[in-house]
Amino acid sequence: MSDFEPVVVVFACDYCAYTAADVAGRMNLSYPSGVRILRVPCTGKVEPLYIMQALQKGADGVLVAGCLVGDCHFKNGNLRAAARVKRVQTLLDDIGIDGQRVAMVNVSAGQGAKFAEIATEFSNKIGEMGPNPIKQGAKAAA
Amino acid sequence: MNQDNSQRTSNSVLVLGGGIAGIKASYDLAEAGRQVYLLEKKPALGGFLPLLDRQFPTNDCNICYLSPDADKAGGARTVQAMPLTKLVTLEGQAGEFNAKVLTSPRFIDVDRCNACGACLAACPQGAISFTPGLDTSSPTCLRYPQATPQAFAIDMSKCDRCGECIKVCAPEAIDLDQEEVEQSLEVGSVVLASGAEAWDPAPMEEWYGHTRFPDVLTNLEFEQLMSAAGPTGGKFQRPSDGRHPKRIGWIQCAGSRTTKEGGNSYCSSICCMISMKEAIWAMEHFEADLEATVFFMDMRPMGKDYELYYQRAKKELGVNFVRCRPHTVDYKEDTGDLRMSYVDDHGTMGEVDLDLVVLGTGFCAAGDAQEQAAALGIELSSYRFVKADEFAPVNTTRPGVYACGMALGPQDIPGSLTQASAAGCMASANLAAPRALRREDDLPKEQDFSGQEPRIGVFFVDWGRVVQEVVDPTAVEEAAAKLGGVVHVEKLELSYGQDGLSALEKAISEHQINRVVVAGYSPRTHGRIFAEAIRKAGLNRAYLEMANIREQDALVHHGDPVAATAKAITLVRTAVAGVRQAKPTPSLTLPFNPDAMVVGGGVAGMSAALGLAGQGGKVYLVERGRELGGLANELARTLDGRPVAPELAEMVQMVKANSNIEILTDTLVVDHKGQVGSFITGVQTGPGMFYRQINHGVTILATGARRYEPTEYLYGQDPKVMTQLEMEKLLASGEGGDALDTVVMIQCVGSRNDDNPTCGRICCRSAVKNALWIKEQKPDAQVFVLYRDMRMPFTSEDAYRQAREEGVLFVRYSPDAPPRVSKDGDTMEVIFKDHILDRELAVEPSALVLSTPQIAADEDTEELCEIFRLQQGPGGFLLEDHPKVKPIDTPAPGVFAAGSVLAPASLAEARTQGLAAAGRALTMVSQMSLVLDTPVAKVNGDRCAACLICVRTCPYGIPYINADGYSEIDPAQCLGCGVCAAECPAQAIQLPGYEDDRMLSRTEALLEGVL
Amino acid sequence: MITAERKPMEEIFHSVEPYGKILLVGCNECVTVCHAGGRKEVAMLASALRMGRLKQGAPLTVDEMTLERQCDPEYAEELALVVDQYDAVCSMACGCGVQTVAERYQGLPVLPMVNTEFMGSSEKNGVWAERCAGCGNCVLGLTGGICPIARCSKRIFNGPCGGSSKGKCEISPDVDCAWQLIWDRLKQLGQTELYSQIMAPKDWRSARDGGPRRIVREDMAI
Amino acid sequence: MKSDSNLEKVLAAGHFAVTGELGPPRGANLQAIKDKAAHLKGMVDAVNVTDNQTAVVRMASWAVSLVLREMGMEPNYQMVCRDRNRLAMQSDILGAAALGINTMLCLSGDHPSFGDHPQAANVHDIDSIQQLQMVTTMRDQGRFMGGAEIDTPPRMFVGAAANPFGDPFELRVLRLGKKVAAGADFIQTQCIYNMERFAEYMRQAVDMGLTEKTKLLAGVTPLKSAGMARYMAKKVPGMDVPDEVVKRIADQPKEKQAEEGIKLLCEQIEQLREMPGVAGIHLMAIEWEHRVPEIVERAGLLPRPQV
Repeated sequence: MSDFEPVVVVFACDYCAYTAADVAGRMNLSYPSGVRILRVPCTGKVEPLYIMQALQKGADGVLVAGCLVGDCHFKNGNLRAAARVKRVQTLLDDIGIDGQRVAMVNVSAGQGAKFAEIATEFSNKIGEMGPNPIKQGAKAAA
Repeated sequence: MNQDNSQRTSNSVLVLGGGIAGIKASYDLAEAGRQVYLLEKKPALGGFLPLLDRQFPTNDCNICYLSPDADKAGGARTVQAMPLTKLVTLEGQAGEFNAKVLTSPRFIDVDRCNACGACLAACPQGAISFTPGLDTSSPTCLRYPQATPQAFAIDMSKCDRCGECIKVCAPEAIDLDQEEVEQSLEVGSVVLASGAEAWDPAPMEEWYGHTRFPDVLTNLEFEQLMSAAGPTGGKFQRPSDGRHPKRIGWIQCAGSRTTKEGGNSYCSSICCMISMKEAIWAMEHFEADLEATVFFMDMRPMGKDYELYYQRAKKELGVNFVRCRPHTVDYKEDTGDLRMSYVDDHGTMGEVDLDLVVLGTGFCAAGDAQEQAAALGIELSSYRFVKADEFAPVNTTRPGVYACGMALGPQDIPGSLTQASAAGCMASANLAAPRALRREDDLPKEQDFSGQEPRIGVFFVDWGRVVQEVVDPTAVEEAAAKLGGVVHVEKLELSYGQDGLSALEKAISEHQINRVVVAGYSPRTHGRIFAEAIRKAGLNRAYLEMANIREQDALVHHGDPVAATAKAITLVRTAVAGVRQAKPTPSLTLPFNPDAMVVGGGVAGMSAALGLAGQGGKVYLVERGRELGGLANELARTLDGRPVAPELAEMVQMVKANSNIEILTDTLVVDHKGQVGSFITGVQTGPGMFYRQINHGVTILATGARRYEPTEYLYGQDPKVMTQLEMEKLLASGEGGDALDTVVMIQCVGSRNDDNPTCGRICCRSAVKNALWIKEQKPDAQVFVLYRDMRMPFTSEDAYRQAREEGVLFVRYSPDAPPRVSKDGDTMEVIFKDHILDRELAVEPSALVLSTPQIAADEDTEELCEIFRLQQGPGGFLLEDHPKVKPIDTPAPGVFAAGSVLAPASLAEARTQGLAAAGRALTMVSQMSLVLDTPVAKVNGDRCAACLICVRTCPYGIPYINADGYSEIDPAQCLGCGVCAAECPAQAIQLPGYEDDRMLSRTEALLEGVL
Repeated sequence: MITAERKPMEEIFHSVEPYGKILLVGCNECVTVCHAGGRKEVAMLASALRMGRLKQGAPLTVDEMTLERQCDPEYAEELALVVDQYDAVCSMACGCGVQTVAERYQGLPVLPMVNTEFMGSSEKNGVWAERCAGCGNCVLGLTGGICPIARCSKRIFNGPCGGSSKGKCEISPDVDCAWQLIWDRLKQLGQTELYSQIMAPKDWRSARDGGPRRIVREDMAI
Repeated sequence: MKSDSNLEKVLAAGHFAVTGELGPPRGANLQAIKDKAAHLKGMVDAVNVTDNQTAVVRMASWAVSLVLREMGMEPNYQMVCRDRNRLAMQSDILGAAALGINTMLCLSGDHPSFGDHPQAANVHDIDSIQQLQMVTTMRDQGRFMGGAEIDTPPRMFVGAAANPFGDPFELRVLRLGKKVAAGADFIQTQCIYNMERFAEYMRQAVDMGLTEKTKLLAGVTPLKSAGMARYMAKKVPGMDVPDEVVKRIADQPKEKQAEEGIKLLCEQIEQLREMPGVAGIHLMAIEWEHRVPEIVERAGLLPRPQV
C-alpha cells in the first residue's frame, strides 16, 4: 500500500481547530495534502451523519477537531462531538468498517504545531489501515 | 485645521493602547457608532493578555474571546488599528481635539508577510528561536500566534542592516527603507489605555537572582513555560537543565509593597491571583504531586469571589501557603537547585529548597508614561500612573481625556474592561450624536435572487509569490471556470486594499453575479471584509464562501506543488458547491427604544443614569427608598480624607437637574417582560403604590447590597461595640474623639467564615481610614487592628504604611483562634494572641469596632433575579454573564449591572461600574435599531416534533416550544453554535451556512473523484 | 410515548440481504422524539446500509422518506405513489407503524428496523424510562402516581419485596424500588392509610392476557 | 387445628419451634435428597423445601416435599409467584395437600435476572400476599380464587416470609401486618445478624399485636467463614450484617472461623429465645446440613418435642 495516499476530512471548529490549522500554515509547517478541512462553527454542529457521508463519499478517515476540553466557546459542544464520534465508531464497527477511521481531537487556537502533528499522525495511521473498504466494493460493483 | 469648529461635530475617539482595555473601549465605541483610531506603540495589538496562558478565576484560555474582538477592532470599518504609532501632541479641547500621531516604520509589508519566521531565524542580532513573551526584545517580534496584524516587525535600533532577512523572505515583504509617517487626526475625545509594564526584577537582583539563576522566573515568564505556544511547546521543564520541576515556590510582592530601592511601595493588586492560578494550573495539568508553595505577607485575592478561589487552592487543591517575609534566593552548586530563605510569622528564619522560583512580580508605569502624559497634557500620580479621583475614577486632569486599564494602576482583566467601558461612555459624551453605522439604510438594497440560477463569481486574491511558487494559478483558474454555475473568474490584484474591493464590487454588477467565492485568505481573518464588500454590491452577506488556499494549502504543502495545485482546485470546487446552495440570511432589524431604566439610586445607579442621560433617550431612575445616594449616604470621608457628603450632594443635584432623567423614588419594580430594545417593566410607585408600566430598551440593575448586622462580639449589648460605619459617624460628629483612648478593631467579622465565605473587599480600607482618623483626632490614642490579611490594593497600601508609622498596631489573628471579648459589669476586655510575642494580650478598649461587610441583599436580589430572569452567585450577589470578559453584562441581553449588587464595591468602583454599564448600554441604545445578521438556527415548524431536544441541549437555554406547539429560537439571542441543529432528530432545525444539504454538497465536492 | 431502538446492524443486514432497492421509512412521532426512527436516524441508517453493502460488493439503493405518523393509514397512503419501485419497505417506526404499512401494502415485504421497547417518559436528554405497561386498569390513584406494574421488577401489588435496599431494586442499583417511591409519595400526600389495605389480585383481562384489545367509540366509528 | 401440620402442633403447644431448610438438587438424584435430609431428621420440626431458589432450576419443591414426607419428616412446601399463574398454583396446592403435604410457605421469589434462566418470562400473576389470601380462602372458605367451590379443601398450615431489614424500614412491620391480615399462620424471617435492629422490629410487631395473630420464627444462618460474612454483608440485597459481626469472624484464624460462626449463632439463638414475640427459629444452614445436629445440640434445642 505504499502508493496509497489517504484522504482525511477534518471537521474543524472555527474557534480553535480551524484557527490552529491557519496558524500551522502561517508557521510554514506541513502535513499530508490528503488532509482536507471543512469549517464548522463548533464541533457541537458536527452531526454523526456528516461523518458517515464523508466516509460514504470515499474519505479514508475523518477527524473531528474541536477546542480543548473545558475551553469550548459554546460551553460543551466539543464534549457532545466526542460522544457522537464514539457512537459513530460503534456503528462503523458494526457495518464492517474500522471505527478507528474516525477520531475526535482537541487543539487550541494557538496550537498550529499540534494541529500539523495530529493531522500527520492520523493520516499516517489511516495510511497503515489502508483505503476505505467501500472503495473496493464500489469498484467491483461498477 | 478646523479651528473654527466650535460645535460638537466630531464622531471620533482616539484610543491610546491596544491592550485588552484599549480594544474593549474601541469596540464599545465602534458598536455605539463611533469612529475610533486605535493606536498601539508595539507592532501588534493584545497587550498583556496574550502572554497569559490561562486567566483566573475561570482558569480557561480566553484568547478566543479576545481574538474576535481584536479581529473586529482591526477589521471593522469604524476602528482603525494603527500599530507602531504613538501620540506626539494633543491640541484643542474636549469635542475638538487635534492629535498629531507618528507611525514608525515596520520595515515589513503587513500585506505580504506570512509570519513564517524565517527572518527571525536568519537575523544574526537576535533570537535563535521564536519565543513569544519570554523574548519580546528580539529585533523581529511576533507577539503571539493570533497577533493582529499577523506580521513581524523589525526593531531598527537593534538592526545593522546586514540584509540576511531580506534574502530569506520568500514573499519579499521586507523593506528596510520604510519611513515614519506623521498624521493629524480630528477627535472629540481621547481614551488612554496605554497600560503598564511588567516590573523588571533587575534592580533587586541581590535578593532574587533573576538574572543570575535561570530557574528564577517572573510570573509572566512562567506563564509562557506552561503555554502550549511557549518556548517548550507546552512541555513542563525548567530552563536550566530541562528537568521536570517538582518543587516550585512563588514569592509574592516581588518588588511591590517594599521601600527597598528599586521596588515599588504600592501593592500590585493582582499578583496573588496570578500566582495562585499558576500554581493550580501547574498542579492540575503538569504535575499532580507538585509541591507548590506560595510565600506571602498577606494574601490579597481582592476581586469578586476571588476569596473562594483562594480557599479552594488552599483547602481542596493542596497549594501550600507560607506567611513570611521572603528574604533571598540562592543557588546550590551541589544539586543545581535554588534555596530560598525567609522570616516567618514568628520572626524565625526559615529555608527551603526549590526546583523553580517564580517571582510574583507586579506592574509599574510604562517607561514612556511621562512623555505620553506630556503629549496629552495630563498629570500623573507619584508612581507615574495616571492621576484619577475616587469620584471621577476614569477622568484625567484634562477634560476630554479619559483613562482605563493599567494606565491607572495594576488591574485585573474585569477591572480593566469595566474601566474601558466607563471611559468609552465618558468619551462619547463629548461627541456629536452617533451615526448608526451598521444601519442597512446606508447600503444599497439587497437584490432578490430567488428563483434565479446561481451566477457565481470566483475571485482570486493574493497570488503573491508565496502562493504562486506552490500553486499553479492558471490551472486553478481554468478549473474554476469550468465549475457549474461559475460565470466569472477574476484575479484581484491588490490583496484586500480598497481598489481590490471596488474591482470586486464592479465585477459583481457587470457580470450579474449573485454568488461569490473568494479564494486566497482564511475566512477567519478576511471573511468579514469580503462579506461587507459584497453587501456593498447589493448581495446578501451569506452569498459568500471562501476557499482557504493560502493557510490551508499553499503554506502547508509548499514541498509538493502538484498536490497543492490539485488541492487548491478541490477547495475552490468545495466553496463553489457550498455557495451554489447559499440562501440569504435576512438581517433582522428590530426597532430599538432608546430609553433606559436604571434600578437603584445609589452611586452606581446615579452614575449610570448620568452616563446615559443626553446620549440616548430618557432615563427612568427607580429607587425603592425616599432618597437617592444609597449606602454612600452613610460615608463621611474617603481613605485619603476627602469628605463624601459634598460630592454626593453634587451628584444627586446633577441627577435631579437633568431633564433627561425621570426620578421615581418610593418605587418598586414588580414585573418585567419583552426583550432588548422593547422592554416593558411594571413598577409600583409612591405612597399609594400606584402601578405603572414603563417602556424602555435597556435595563441597568444597581440595587446595591446591605450591611451585615453583626451578632458577634457583644454587638448590640454594649454601646462601646460598633461597626466601622458607626465609628465613622462618631468621628464625623467630632464628639467622640476624646474618649477614644484605646480602640480595638476586629477585621473579617461576618465574612470569610462558614456562613459567608466571601471577602468583604473594602472593610480593610475602612479600618485603616478610621484608624488614621482616630489618630488625627487624638494622636495618643492606642489603636489595635486585629486582622487576618490586610487587603489594601494599589496605593491604599500607602495609607496602611502610614497607619503603621503613626503607631496603629496591626496584630494578626488566625481564624481558629479569633479574639475573645468578655464583659464584667462595665469593664470589657478583648483578649487576642500576638504572634510575634507569641503570647496573649488583654486590652480594655474604650471602643471595639467591628469590620463588617456589605452582604447581598438576599431577598431583594432573589426577587430581582426572579423578575429579570437572572441568577445569583455563591454569596447571593448577582451573577454576571462572564466573570472575566463580561463583568458588567448579565446573561440577559440588554440587561446590565453595576455596583454592590454584583459584589461589595468601593465608591470608585461603584462609580466606574455605573458608567461602564451606561457605556455597555450605549452600544445598543445609539443604534436606534437592532440589526441581527449573524446566522442563527432556524426551525421548520412543519417538521418539528416538539421533542424538546433542542430546548435541553442549547448551551444557553434559548429554544422553547411556542404556543403553536413547535420549537422557536429567538434570533436576537441565538449565538449560532448549531448544537440544536445537530441534535434535532427531525432535521427540523437548520443553521444557515451549514444546512444539511449544503454540508453534503461540500463533502461531495471535497471528495469528488476519490471514490 | 413509545420508545424504540435501532436493531443491531447484523440483523438489519441479514433482513435486507435479498434486496437491491429499498425504501427506508421513518416516522415523525414517538420514534423521532426518542431518537430511533426520525429523519435523522433514517439518514444515518441509510448511510450505514449503503456503505455496508458497498463494502460487501453488493450495493443497495436506499431511498429515504419520513411520514408524519406511520400508524395512521392516511399517512401510510403517502407511500402509494412510490412504493412499487422497491423490493421492500424498511420501517423505522414502532410495531404499530410497521403493521399499518404492512397492512396497506400487502404484496411487499415490510421489515422492522427498530425494536419497539416500552411506553415511557424521558428522564432527561438521552434517557428514557418505562412508565406504563398498558394494563388497561389504572391503579395510579392508589399508588401515589407510581405504577407498581410497570416499575416494580416483580409487578408486586403489595410491595416492597425483601430485596428493596436503600431505595433500589434487587435487580440493579440503577433501578429505583417502585415501592420505595410509592411509599415516599404516599407519605408526602398524607395517604399512608392506602398502603395498609391489601390490594386485590389484578384482573388481567384488561391487559394483553384478555386477548388483543381494541377501543371502539361508537359515536365516532360510523 | 387448621391442618395436620407438625409445625402447627409444635407452635400451638407453646414450644420454641425449629425449622430447617433443604435445597432440592439440580438433577433427578433422589439419593442426594435423602442423604441431605437424613442430617435433619429429628433435629427440626419442619424442613423448608425451596422452590427454584435464586431463580435457578432445581427439582420441583412439591416432589422433594413428598420425598421428605415419605422419610417421616414434615416438609414446608415453598411456592414462589414468579413461575406460576393462579391456575398452576391452585392445582399444585390441591395435589400437594392430597398427597400429605400440610405446611406451605408463600413467596414472591427472586428475580430471574439472578438465576440460570434470565431469559424466562416473569409470571407474577399475583403477589405473595394475594397468594396467602388465595390459600386461606381455599382452606377456610373452600373456594377457588375464581369463586367456585372446592370439593375437598386443602388443609394447609400456611406461612410467609418477612425481611426485617429490607428498605424502607418503616414499612417492614406494616407489611408484616398485611401478611398477617392476609392470613399468614406463621412467618419465617430473613437471616438475622443485627440483633438490635431485629429487637426493634419485634418490639413494633408485638406492639401492633401481630405476634398474637401469627407465629414468628426468626431466621438464622451460621457464618462459615469471614468471606461468607463479607459476602452477606455487601452482596446480598436486604441483608444487614453489622461490621462487628464480620470483624468477630474475620479476627479468628481461618481454621477457627467456622467454629466462631457456630458460637455466634448459638449466642444469637439464646438471645432470640428471650425476645418477646419470637416463637422459634428458622435455621438456614445452606450446604451445611451435616452440621445441623451439632448446632441444634449446642444451642440446647434438643430433643425436639413430639406432639
